[in-house]
Amino acid sequence: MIKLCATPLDPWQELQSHQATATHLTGQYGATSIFVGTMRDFNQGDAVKGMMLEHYPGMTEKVLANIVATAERQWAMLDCLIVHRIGMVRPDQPIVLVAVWSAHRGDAFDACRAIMEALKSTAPFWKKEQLESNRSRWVNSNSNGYLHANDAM
Amino acid sequence: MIKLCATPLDPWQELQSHQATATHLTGQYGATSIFVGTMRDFNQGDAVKGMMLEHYPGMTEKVLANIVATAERQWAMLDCLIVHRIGMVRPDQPIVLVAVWSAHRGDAFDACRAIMEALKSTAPFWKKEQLESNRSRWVNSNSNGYLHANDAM
Amino acid sequence: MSITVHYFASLKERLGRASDNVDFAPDLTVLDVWTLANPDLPLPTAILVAVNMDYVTLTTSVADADTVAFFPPVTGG
Amino acid sequence: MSITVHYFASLKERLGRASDNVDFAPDLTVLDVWTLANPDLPLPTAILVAVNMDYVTLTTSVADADTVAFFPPVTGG
Repeated sequence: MIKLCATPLDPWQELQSHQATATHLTGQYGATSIFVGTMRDFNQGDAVKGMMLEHYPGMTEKVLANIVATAERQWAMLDCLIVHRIGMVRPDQPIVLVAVWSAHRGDAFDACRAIMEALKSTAPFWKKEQLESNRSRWVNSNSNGYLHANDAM
Repeated sequence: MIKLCATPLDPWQELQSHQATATHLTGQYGATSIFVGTMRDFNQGDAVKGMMLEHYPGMTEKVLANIVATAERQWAMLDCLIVHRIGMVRPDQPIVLVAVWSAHRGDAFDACRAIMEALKSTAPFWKKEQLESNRSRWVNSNSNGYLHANDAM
Repeated sequence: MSITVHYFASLKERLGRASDNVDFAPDLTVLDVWTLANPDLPLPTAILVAVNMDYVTLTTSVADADTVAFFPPVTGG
Repeated sequence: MSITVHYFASLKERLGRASDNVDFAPDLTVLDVWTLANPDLPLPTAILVAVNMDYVTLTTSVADADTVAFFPPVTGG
């Protein structure tokens, strides 16, 4: 299931209600891998007080559906949930939730991460940061999610 | 935080309450990677109706704390939560929750998976399955979590 | 008929408009569509292009009534 | 003083008991502890060993009052 939401996203509530209605999962799934991306209150050395998330209606849903279909061809997935915020997001508010259910953990871990990376690099969303200084700026590009904070940049 | 619990584990409730009290995370974390392991109602071709989880009190907590400390030396983690069931578990009940909070997603993804694999291979828990046939049997060993359902075994 | 052109995010702000219409002609590529809609502005670098909501390259041909979109690198998630 | 020995899971069931006490002597290895506690049973294959809740090998020496544990491969998570 793919959802865009213009109001604050509660990932735990989304997961709880999705699983409650996903009766095809009953007894079948042994592994759930979940990623939640959350807005921080700083970026590139500046205090950030908000972020406007623009998207391309229609193409966003199409790209996300293709990402899930591609992952389903590669891994043994039982279910997938993607929820992404649009509109104005505040620090500590979740931006994105990706969850994958599978029988075994190898598939869930790999599929969740691959979906998240594909989303970051191809789903048509754009962030405009509202700084504490009242300046605003577009985020230039997403980084590679296989790098770590400790890696030399 | 590391918890063993003898009663049903609600991962969404655990995540919600852990995050509500983790004030050191406020504004700092951009990524949460979560794994939930859940009991299935079949294993190795047999219907399973319950599973008794035995553990080595004291050593379990010590091993889990070492696993987290080792991961913290390798990745930029802001927080980690591990909750593991003990006692009698029924199909569709969660067995384990691992969650890692970090600034960026590369660290959260890698640390969560590494912690989960280390837990599966070294934390002193043992599962005894209660089959629908009323026979019971010990689970022999855990598989490699980097393999997939589609891989040749 | 014609080609509908959409712009998003920083590109939309830079152009000062969200969309254009361009008359269809045979053998029109995506890059031609940009040039017809923005005769005085070369296509900025690092711009992504979609036709009918699928990613394409600048040399992709467009058909009558297609929707073309130009936008900067995506930054969701 | 003495060495406390714990058994877990299928090994505990097989032995029919959860623990033993073995008299301490100098130069005792973990494998010696097993043999003193189970003189008629060779150590089964694939058994893991801990001393004072840390994993060790069979040749690790034990000190007086140590706690030694023998158990099958772990299957948590």
